[in-house]
Parts: sequence; C-alpha cells; structure tokens
Amino acid sequence: MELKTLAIWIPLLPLIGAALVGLIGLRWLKDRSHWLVLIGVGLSLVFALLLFQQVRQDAADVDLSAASIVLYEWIDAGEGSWLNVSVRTDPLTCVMLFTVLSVSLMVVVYSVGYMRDHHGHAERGYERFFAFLGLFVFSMCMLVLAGNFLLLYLGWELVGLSSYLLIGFYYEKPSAAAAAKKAFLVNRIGDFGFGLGIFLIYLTFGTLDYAAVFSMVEAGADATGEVLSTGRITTIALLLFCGAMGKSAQLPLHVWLPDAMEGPTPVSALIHAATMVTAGVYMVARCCVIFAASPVAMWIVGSIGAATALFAATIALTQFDMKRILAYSTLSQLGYMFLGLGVGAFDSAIFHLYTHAFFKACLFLGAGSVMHAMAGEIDIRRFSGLKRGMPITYWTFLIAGLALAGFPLLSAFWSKDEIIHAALAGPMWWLGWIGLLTALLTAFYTFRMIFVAFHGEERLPKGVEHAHESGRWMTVPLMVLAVGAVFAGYVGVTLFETSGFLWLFEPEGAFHEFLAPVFAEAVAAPVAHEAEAHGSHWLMWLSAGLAAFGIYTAWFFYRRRPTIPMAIALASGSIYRLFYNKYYVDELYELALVRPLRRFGDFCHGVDRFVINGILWIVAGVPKAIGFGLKGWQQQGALQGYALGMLIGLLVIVWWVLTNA
Amino acid sequence: MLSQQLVYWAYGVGGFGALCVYFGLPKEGRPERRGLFVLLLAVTLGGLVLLFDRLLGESANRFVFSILALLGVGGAVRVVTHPRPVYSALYFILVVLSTAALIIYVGAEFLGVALVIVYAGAILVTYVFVIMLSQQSTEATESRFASVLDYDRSAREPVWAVLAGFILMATVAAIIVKRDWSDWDEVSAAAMTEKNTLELGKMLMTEFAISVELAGVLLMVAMIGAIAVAKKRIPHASDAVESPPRGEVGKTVDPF
Amino acid sequence: MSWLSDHILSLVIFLPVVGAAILFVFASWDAVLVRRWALGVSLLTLLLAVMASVLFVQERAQNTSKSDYCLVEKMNWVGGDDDTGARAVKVQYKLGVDGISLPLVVLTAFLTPLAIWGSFTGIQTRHREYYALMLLLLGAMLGVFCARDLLLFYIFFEFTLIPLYFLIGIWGGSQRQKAANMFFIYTLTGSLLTFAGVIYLGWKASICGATGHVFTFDLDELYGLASAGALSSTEQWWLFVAFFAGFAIKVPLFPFHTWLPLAHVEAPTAGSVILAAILLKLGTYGFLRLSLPMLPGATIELAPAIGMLAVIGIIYGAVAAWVQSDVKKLVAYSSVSHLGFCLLGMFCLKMAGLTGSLLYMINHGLSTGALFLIVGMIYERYHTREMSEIGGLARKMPIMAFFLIVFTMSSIGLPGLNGFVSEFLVLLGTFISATEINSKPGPLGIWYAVPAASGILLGAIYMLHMVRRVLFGPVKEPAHGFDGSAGLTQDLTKREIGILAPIALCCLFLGVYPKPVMQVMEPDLARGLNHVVWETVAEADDPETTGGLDSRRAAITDRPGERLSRPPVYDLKEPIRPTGQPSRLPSHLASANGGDE
Amino acid sequence: MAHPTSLMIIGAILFGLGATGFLTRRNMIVMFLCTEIMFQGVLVNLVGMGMMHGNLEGQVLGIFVLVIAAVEAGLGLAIVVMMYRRRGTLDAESWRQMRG
Repeated sequence: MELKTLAIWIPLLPLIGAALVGLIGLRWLKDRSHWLVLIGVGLSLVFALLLFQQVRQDAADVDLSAASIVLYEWIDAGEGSWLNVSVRTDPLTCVMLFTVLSVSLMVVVYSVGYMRDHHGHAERGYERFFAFLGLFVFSMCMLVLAGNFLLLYLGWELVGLSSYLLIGFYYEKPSAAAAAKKAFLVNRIGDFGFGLGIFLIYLTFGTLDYAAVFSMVEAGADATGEVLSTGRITTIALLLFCGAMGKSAQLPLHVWLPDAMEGPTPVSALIHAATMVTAGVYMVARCCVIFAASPVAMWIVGSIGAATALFAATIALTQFDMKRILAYSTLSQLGYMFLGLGVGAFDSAIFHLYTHAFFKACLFLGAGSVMHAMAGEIDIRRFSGLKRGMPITYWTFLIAGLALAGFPLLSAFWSKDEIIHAALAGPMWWLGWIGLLTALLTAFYTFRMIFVAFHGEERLPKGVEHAHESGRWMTVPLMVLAVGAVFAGYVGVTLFETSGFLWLFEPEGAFHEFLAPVFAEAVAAPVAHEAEAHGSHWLMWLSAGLAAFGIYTAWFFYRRRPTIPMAIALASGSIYRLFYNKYYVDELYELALVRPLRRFGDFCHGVDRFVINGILWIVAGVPKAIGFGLKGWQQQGALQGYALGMLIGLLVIVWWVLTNA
Repeated sequence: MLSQQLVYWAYGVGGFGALCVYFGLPKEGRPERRGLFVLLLAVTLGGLVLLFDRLLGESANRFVFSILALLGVGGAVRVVTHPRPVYSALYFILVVLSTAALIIYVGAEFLGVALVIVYAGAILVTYVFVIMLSQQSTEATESRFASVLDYDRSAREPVWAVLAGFILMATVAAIIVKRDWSDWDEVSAAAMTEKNTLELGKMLMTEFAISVELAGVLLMVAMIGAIAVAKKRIPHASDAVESPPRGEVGKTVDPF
Repeated sequence: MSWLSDHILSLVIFLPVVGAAILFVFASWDAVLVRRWALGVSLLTLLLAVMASVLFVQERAQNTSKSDYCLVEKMNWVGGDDDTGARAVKVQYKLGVDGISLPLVVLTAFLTPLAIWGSFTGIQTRHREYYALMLLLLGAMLGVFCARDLLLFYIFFEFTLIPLYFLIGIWGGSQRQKAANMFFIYTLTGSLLTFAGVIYLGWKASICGATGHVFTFDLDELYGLASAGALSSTEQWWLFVAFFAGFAIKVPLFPFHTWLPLAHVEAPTAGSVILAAILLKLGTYGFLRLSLPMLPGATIELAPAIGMLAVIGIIYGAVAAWVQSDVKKLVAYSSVSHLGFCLLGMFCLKMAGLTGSLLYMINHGLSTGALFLIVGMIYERYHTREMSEIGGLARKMPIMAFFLIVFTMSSIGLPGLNGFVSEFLVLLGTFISATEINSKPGPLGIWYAVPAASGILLGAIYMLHMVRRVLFGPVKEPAHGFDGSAGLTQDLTKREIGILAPIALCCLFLGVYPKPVMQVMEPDLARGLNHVVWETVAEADDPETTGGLDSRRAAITDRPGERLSRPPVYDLKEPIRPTGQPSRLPSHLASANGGDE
Repeated sequence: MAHPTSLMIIGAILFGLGATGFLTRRNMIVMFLCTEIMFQGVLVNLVGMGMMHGNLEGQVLGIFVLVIAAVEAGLGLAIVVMMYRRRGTLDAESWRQMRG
C-alpha cells in the first residue's frame, strides 16, 4: 500500500470503530462493544507495521524535508495560503505509532476483562469507555502523524479531550469530575503557551509546515530572509515547551497527572503513563531543530526534566496509593526523557519513551489487576502477600518493576543509562548526577511498593475473600507487556559486541540508526554523545549497582526491619510531610491562582452590575428627569396643555422649514 | 410683495396685537388691565387700518374693506378676551357677519350668505342655548355661579398661549406674503365671480356630488350622535348618586 | 426557474412574513396546526435559502470577476431615476448576497426552524402570536443580510427589535418586562445614532456622489465615497462613531454589554437562541458590511481602540461568566467573550482575521445557539437554571450530556470542531496583523493577540466549570423533580435530538472541512479588505487628496517597533509570497483601484 | 377688487386669535367658540386661495368647512352639555383624565 493510504487508515480505523461503538453501542452492541475498537486498533497496528516496513525500505533515499503528505486543504490563513491536513511519515512517527498502537492494543484487550465485574457482566458505560478509547487512539495517531504544527495541535487537543472524558469516566465521583476538569485546564495552560508558540512560528516563518519551518531554522533565516534572532527562536522553543510541560506533566504543570488516576486503570496505563503524556517528549523531539538552535531552551528543558525527575521521585517515596506511586514514577521517568532531550540526546529520550511505554503500561495494568482483585482497594497498607494468590500479576509486575528500577539487561536499563551518560558527557553534567540519584530513589520506591504489596503474609482488605488471579483477557496483555519490558530494549543495543558491557552489549543499535535521519540536523549541533566514553562502562556498572542497592534497601526497610520507615518518617518530620503532601503545590495554586482569578471574576461581575449599570442608570436618568420636569409643567392631563405643546412643536417645524426652504 | 418697511410695520402691529390680547385676557382682580387693553386695542386696530391701507393700495373700496376687517378682527379679539361667554357668543356673531360681508365683498356671495345663515342663524343659536343651559342662576347655585365666573375670569397660561398663537399667525401670514403674486390675474379672478352662485351650484351638483352626499350623511350622523350623547343619563354632579364603574357607562346605557 | 432565480431573495425574505401574516389572520387555528405551520414555513425558507446558495454558486461560477454580489434584485422604492428635482431622494429596494452575507443568510434560515421546533413544548400560551413573531423576526433578519441599500438595511435592522421585544416581553421570565425594555431602549438608542450616520452618508452622496445630486443610499455608491475623497478624516471619524454606537451595542462590545445577560436570561429559549446566534451578528455584520469598507480611514485609526475593547471584552466576559450561578447567564457572558474575538479578528485587517471573524459569527451562532437550546431543554424539565440546584445530569440524561459536551468543546475551540477554525484564524490574524505576512500590515499586533489568546484558557475554565456542575458529580435535582407534563421524557426526546443533531453535524463539518465555506467568503472579504487597506494607502500616496490623511498615514506606518517601510504588493491571483517586494506602489495601486471600481 | 393677500392675512389673524383663545380660555364653550373663529379664518383663507387660483374650488371647500363646523358645533356642544352635567362646571381644567 501507498504511504498515503496507510497514513489515512491508521488513525481512521480506530475512529471508525469508536464512532460505530458510540452510535450503536448502547442499543445493540452492549457488552460486545469492544470488538469494533479492538479490530480497529489491531488493524491499525498492522498498518503501522506495514508503514514501518515501508519507511525502513525507503530510509535510504527518502528526503525528510519533503516527507509531508497533504491530504486536503484545511484552513486558509489568508489569500490561498492554506494550512493543510498533512501527515509526515518518518522514522520518528513510525516508532511512535508502533509504541502507541501496540500498547493501545494491549490495553484494549485488558480493558475487556477489566471493565467487567467478577461475573463477566460489563460495567455501566462499557460502550462509552471503548468509544473514548478509540477516540483516544485516533487522536494520538493524528498527533504523531501530523505533518504540521496545526495538525499537531489538533491531535494535542483531541488527546486532551479523550483524557478529559476518560478521567471523568466515573463522572458521578466528584473527585473524578474534578480531576478531569483539572487535567483539561492545566493542559490548557500549557496549550496557551503552545498556541502562542505556533502563532509565533507562523509570524516568523510564514508557514506551519514542519519541513519548511525546520529548513528555515537550519538556514537561520526567517520568512523575509532576515537572520533569525536567537531571542526569537528561544521564545518559540520555550513556548512550545510550555505545551510539552502541560501535556507531559513537568514542573510546574505536573499537578494534574496524579489526580488523573481517578480514571479507570487501563486509561491510566495507556494515556497517563505510556502514550499521551509522552506527547510532550515527542513534540520536543520533533522540533529538535528548533530546540537545538537555542542553548537556553535546551538548558531549561534539561533542568526542568531533571528537577521533575527528582521531585516526583521524592514524592513517590511517601505515597501509599499504588496508582499514585506509579503516577509519580511516570512523572519522574518523563523527567528523565526531558533531561535527555535537554542534553541533546534526542534519540535516547525517544528510546526511553519507547521502553518506558511497555514497562509502565505493564505496571499500571498490574496495579489494575490488583485493584480488580481487591475490589477497588489500592492502598498498599491495606493488603500484602498477594504473590501467592496472583502469581501472573506478581511476576509480570516484578519484571516491569525491575525494568523501572533500571535493573541490568532489562529495557529501561539501556535507555535510562544512555540518557544519564549523555548528560554526564555534556556541559550540564550535574544533571546526570541528579539522574543517578533519581535512579536510586526509583529502585527504592518501586520495590517498596512490590515488597509491601506482594510479599509477606497474605493480608486482604475487608470484603475480599481471597486474592484471585484475573482472567485471561487481563493476564495475556500483562504477559505480553512484560516480555516487552524485558526485550524491547534490545532493539536499541548492539549485541555481541565483545568490547561492550558484559562483553556482549554495546549501547546504541538499530533503533538509533533508524531514527538518526530525524535528529541528524539537531544532534550535530550543540551536545553530542560521542563514542569515546562508550569504552568504559563504569556508568553502567554504577547504575546497575545503584539499582541493586535501591532494591536491597527497600527489602531491608520493608521486609527485614519494617519499623525503620516509620522511624525515618517521624524523624524527618517536616520533610516527610512536605513529600507526603506533594510539596503543597496544589494548595499553592489554589491560593495564588485560582482564588484571585475567581475574585477577579466576582469583581468583573460586580463592575457589570454596579459600575456599568450605574452609569447607564445615570445616563438614562437624564431624560427621565427632563421628562418629570416637563410632566410637572405640561402633562397635567388638561387638553389645552397638550394642544399648546402640539402647537409649539408645529411652530418649530414650520420655522425650520421656512428658514431652510 | 411687501416692502421691507411694511414688514416691520406688520410685525409691530402683530406685537401690539399680542400685547393687547394678553392684557385683554381675563384676570381676576386686575381691573386696571382693562384700560391698557382698550388702549392697545385701539393702537392695534389703528395700525391694522394703516396696514390694510398700504396693502390695498389704490383699490377703490379699500375703506369698506378696512372697516369690515377691523370689525372682524376686533370682534375676534373680544370673543377671545371677554370674560362672559354670552358676550363672547355675541361678539362671535359680529365676527361672522363681518367675515361674511368680506367674503361677499370679494365676490363669493353664496358662501357669504350661507355663512350668515348657518353660523349666525343656526350655530350661534345653539351656542347661546347651551350657554343658557349651563348657567343656572337660581338661588341654590349662587355660589356655584360665582365659581363659574371664577374660571371664566382667569385665563390659562396666557403668556405661552399668546406667544404661540401670534407666532403661528405670523408664520401663516409670512407664508402668504412670501408667495410670488406677480402671476395673479385680477381680471380672470373677477371673471370667476360673475355668476358665482350658479357656477358653484353646478360644481357642487356635478363634480362634488358625492362629496355633497357625504357631507349630508355626515351631518345626519352628527345629529344622531349629538342626540345620543346628550340623551345619555349622566348622573349630575348634584345628584350624587352612585356612579357606574368606569368604563361601563357606554355598555350599560342604551343610547336610545 | 428564471423567475425564481430572479426573485429568490425576495422570496426568502417575504415568505416568512407572509406566513406570519397568515397566522395573524387565521385566528381559529389550534396550537398544533400553528406549530406545524410555523415550522413548515421556516423549513421552506431554509429550502429557499439553500436554493439561493446554489444559485449563488452557479452565478458566481459564471461571473468572471468573482468579486461582486449576486442574485441582485433592484427596484426603486422612494424617489427614483425619473426624479429631476434639484436634490432628489432615491431609496431602492435592492437586494443581493455575496460571500459575506450568504453564509449568514443560510445560518439564519438554518437556525430559526430549529428554534421554532425547539419551542414546541416550551411555549404554552399564545401560540399564534409567538410563532407569527418568530416568522416575522426570521424575515427581518434575512432582510438585513440581503439588503444592498443602506436605508433598507437600516429598516430591517431596526425591525428585528420589534418581534424580539415582544418575544422577551411576553414569553420571558420573571423580569421579562425590565429585560425587554432595557434591550429595546439600549439597542434603539445606539441605532438611532447610526441612523444619523446613515442619513449623513446619503446626504454626502447627494453632494459629491458619482450620480449627481441624488440623495442615495445605494451601498455601491456609498462605498465609493471614501475612495473618492468625499469624506474627510473628521467626517469619517464621526461617522464611524455613529455606526459604532449602533453596532457595538448590538454586538455587544465590552462596556455596552450589560443588556445582554439580562435579555438572555429573561428571553424564552428560542428568543435566546435567535438573539445569540443571529441578532448579535447583525452588529458584527454591520461593522463588516458598512464601517470597514465605507470608512477605511477611520477604521484604521480606531482599530486599536476597538481591538483593546475587544480584548478586554474577551477576558472580562470570560471571568464574569465563570462566577455566574445561572447557566444561561454563563452562556450569555460567554457570548460577550466570543464576540470580542469576532471583532478582534475583524479589526486586525488581515485576511486570516477577517475570514476567522466571519466564520466566528457562524460558529458562535451554531455552538452558542445549541447551548441555549440545551439550557432551555434542562429548564423545561427542572424549571431551574441554577447550577446549585442541578447536577450529575449525565446519569439521567446521557444524550443531553453528549450534546452538551460536543457544543462545549465547540465553544472552547477544540480542534476538529468549528470553533477552533475561527478562533485560530482570528488569533493568527491578530498575531500577524502588524507584519506583511499574507497581506498588508494591519493596525493590531502581537500585544493584542497574547492577552486575547488567554481567552482560550479562560473559555475552557468557565465552560468546563459549567459542565462539571451540570453533568458530573452525584445526581442532584430540584425537590420537585423532573417535569414531564409537556410530553417530555427524562432524557432528550426524538424531537430534541432532531434539533441538536443537525447543529452538531454542522459543527463537525465546519471544523473538519471548512474549505467550501471559506472559498465562498474569501473573494468578497478580500475585496472588502482591499477597500480598507488599499484605499487608505492609495489616498495617502496621492498628493492631490491629502485632506486630513496625514494622521491616518501615521496610523499605518508609524507603529513603533514594527519594521515597515512599505506594505508589499498584494495581488489576488498570485500566491502569496511573504517576502516584501520592492515598493512600486503608485502605478500598481492605480491599476488595482481602477480595476476594483 | 381686493387683493387676495389682504383677505388671507385676515384669515391668518382670525386663525391665530382663535388658537390663542383656544389655548387660554378655560370655559369650554368659549373654547369651542374659538375653534369656530379658527374655522372662520380657514374659510376666509380658502376663499382667498380660490381667488388666487381663479377658480371656485376654494369656495366649494369652504362650504364643506361650513358643514364640518356645523357638525363640530353640534357634537361638541352635545359633549359639553354632557360634561357639564357630570361635573357641574364648564371649566376645562376640571377634566384631567388625560394625564398618563
């Protein structure tokens, strides 16, 4: 098939599935609603693989600057300069499509089992759920396929909408409704910047097409051919990054993501861990040329990434809600990705995105499996020792957890290591050390969760008879994803390299080669991760050691000496409370932003009612007063008074006519 | 066209006329105004005579015309200013008669005669009757009689009314005067008055036949209407019986 | 067929009027018949309007110039050609549509049947009068958009007040009389000033118009006045203020908006729908149709001020909407915010902005109209609009929830739905206004666009606030519960779905594929824009007509911080090249002007 | 033969005086008399205009004015009588129902 056909059908199939489910689901499909979406996403994945195949074949002779395929003309920005609906099929898109669609497929399959009760009856809103899911897959595909900034914005907003709808899936829960709104609004704050960035791009380059913009940036000239100022490019990059911060929940716009866990767990896995939240990373990578042209922007991206990674990890240490721990770990991992982007290791960041999708989705789905078995209970203090009751869940969770912790030879080990390595090699080496510290914390909090929830003697929350393994619909995706968590990383590693790590593995492999054309222009610029450091693998050993140490500490604290954590919590007092209360960011926003804005709204409403209407009242009072005055003199109800008035009026008119005739 | 001097003259006369009417209007307890009024009336009428003298130029019968005009205007002033309605009505007869004479004088003899018959003969009599009907001079209504005179003796907003009336007068006069009279042909106008009544009759019976019929119908309707209005049993103020609810007067009372 | 195509616009306008007259005559019809009749007449009007647009497209395809209005009907009304007096009056009954008015005509004809259909259960008294007034209103609104004579325009413009006054005053809420009076007096006060401007223009045309001493109101001749140098800059300024008085109140622009929430809240549902969807557009349409092309100098001079007010209105309306507790009032304030965008796009004087602005009129009509319909549907069921009294309706009314979310998303500019296209274009136009990209520099710029862009954030805040309160959370109903006395079911009835679904489809279509509509609009918008930017610059370049032009030139060129030497040559045929071209202006301008007339 | 101007000026004077009287006098009968004076003014003017145009239509109209005057007098006086019966006075000021 042609690239264009593939590019059309990949997003369209899930959309058709979703639309059909939405239209006829409630009446006819009912608890068979998943099939349409499942087929749609599945076919889409097949098409994405075909696309991948084709792009790989063409890789040699394809010119990336002309890789946009125009589908139709969408919006006219003035006299025939149409902004098109165009798609771009380059390696980056292929990687993203594969990641998104494969995780989506797994999540859809999982949801079939998850969105039912123990008797196999579908939950209320089953068809709605799958329709939204299909809509999300469509939006995400649009996002990654987009060939210009406008279409990117479309996908960007549509995934926001799907996220909003899915977080608010249990809309009757006030917390879910609030979380949905919060997610949308915080994203909109980012989109405000993102939108301004797009406008500024148009203002500067006179176009929104990726290829045209990027080539102009590379040439260092704006639309009129004048030299592009660094200030302008930095502004553009930072505005775009605003959008990325919103969508990828980076500091300080991270507040929505933990709350987003109010949604059904498959949604958290798909949208708020594996795919949608990585859109910001994708966007920055996509605009790597722009970012690379501005050292300041790169510095800010890297710093915010590192800060978020550390910040989220510290919070994750103290949380008890399994999904929230995972949410903060997602924040933290996203921080890694931005760290990677910030130090110029775009391919590594995308690599981490790709590996992260699998193990994090697996972790979330595992948490969902636990939740399903514990009748909705998710607080790790309420249960333990699930290992025996739920072996598949346990093992897959453990594998994915090891991957997250950066255990050697698992997927994240390679990708995370690359990022830290790139950071250490560059001028912002201290970011690398933050990354290492975070890696330690990550291993600790991941295994804190695993040890508390799965090990030890079996304890179950009230009302749950026994821990039981979930059904086939749920366990198969878990296993598939666990396999992914183990082996996904090997596409980014050169195997059987005797000089490599463990005399077998050398970082950077087919994955990076495949992506190389995309980042060629950008990576050449400021910071490169040269091969020179690859000879010594001290970093790999170090991070492996840190992971092991973290896991050991967690075991020691929570299995061996369960009193220690409490002692530390008590000892550290205010710091613990700070972590536990998520640094009071929500409260700060409420106090500093929401309330003043609300006050301002009240103020405006008051101005309306009193000031403007008051002025109106006064203005209206003038004729009224005149009328009352005249009434006293003239309108007494006497015929002659009126006659006099008529006569005077007549005279005025006659006088006017006479003098002007 | 009038000369500029004449225009000022006319304005002067008008101004005096206005003052005259103002002071002539009845006002309670100010007898000295009467003298002023007579004086101003004399001045005004004199001015008017002079004005007409100029206007009429060398016309043969300007004397008669002026006299008739003076009678009419003076009578009208008295109608407006006299405090007793009966006298007003009588002065009005004077106005009608002098106007009729004027009209006959300019050649519209039928209209003039009809004026005398209809106005002086019919309408004025009705007026006098109504005045008599509404002026009970019995013992019982003595005090009321006084109050009746009271409202007759004080004018309402005299300043505004006189101003408005006289400015209106001036505007109408100005429009008349401003017309270009050069195309006026005295001879043909005189020719039209030769067999005035006959021509008029012919016109009324041919060209305006329908209008005449309509006028007749109008008269009849008015007559019926007048009877209907007057026949309604209106509670007299002195009866002090309970009045029907407002708005139901016409509904509850059969006109015939 | 040819008779039909010759008189299609008159038919469109007067069919509803005749329908209304028949309703007034047949006093014995019962409610059901009256409803069906009104719906039928309005649907027939829609059919005719669609036919008119087909004819329009055909005619335009044949018309090589592609830049004039079509479907012209012309008749002398007062005075006329044979009048040889010293200063004859000539008022024409002249109709015609172009790419600017046609979409609005179709919008009007599309939404009114839905509004009428939507009133079937809401209106329980005086059916005959109600539907007759609705039809009258329909005719008057269509007349405004079709009129090509200024006086005719004004007459239709004012006539719309009368039916709506009664609609609000008779079928409105508890404070209906106050609302109706305020609405009527407020808008009338403004438009009387506009009337003074109208008369002045006619008089001016009689002094220095092309047709000699004829007191004419023909728009085509009035358009030529400014370019002929007949209007000094002071005159233009005052005329602009006069038009502004009428249109800004109608729009409503920021400080003149206070009648709107009251009128909306008190009006019956259909009244709100028509008011928000179409009547407000009369103001923006008036700006676009009259102020911009007729008074180009003043437009450029005053655009920054209007842009400022628009930006204030965007933010102000949004935050004021947020604190409302009455759903209808919230939507009403959102209109203030949205119409600010509309004017901002118009006065950035860029093709993108103008297109966006015109699209905004349509999109706001669709989405806000639909929101008012939904609020009305909720009100019919619960007899309250207070957000504190209802909640969690998604559970009880899932279909309603679906539509509400769709229109909310449309309203807050979700890409893929209609609102986004126009909002994007407006902001883009404002953003690039001061630059030479795509067309000549306009008077606004980035510092208007940035605060305005916050409107997309604020819009999301108040709309989602509303959605959350109304749809989400635990179910909350007023104590008396749901009222099905009018034949309503708990969730939307088929009739109500039938009302909302077409609007939703239109929203989707306009969001995904707005190209056909844009192509209809653009030639005429470009012509209008040429009028403003071209004419002004041409005058400034022409040494013969320098009366009072220096200030305007200053307004165009001396904008601090902008790198402007000369605006680039702007040609319809050529694809736009953003690079500035050498300034060969005078000769080009002369030829373009000649061709334009 | 008198010039029509003179005649018409007399008409104007009568009309103006009648208007003045109508506005100032409080007795309803006198008010009616004043309207009759205005009618006289109009009538005289009509005759004058007829002269001006050299035809008789002015006089024909004059006759109709007479008719109208008669009708007005008849109806008006009937109403006056009725009003007098109701209030016991002819004072026009005693009727103030027209205040809005």
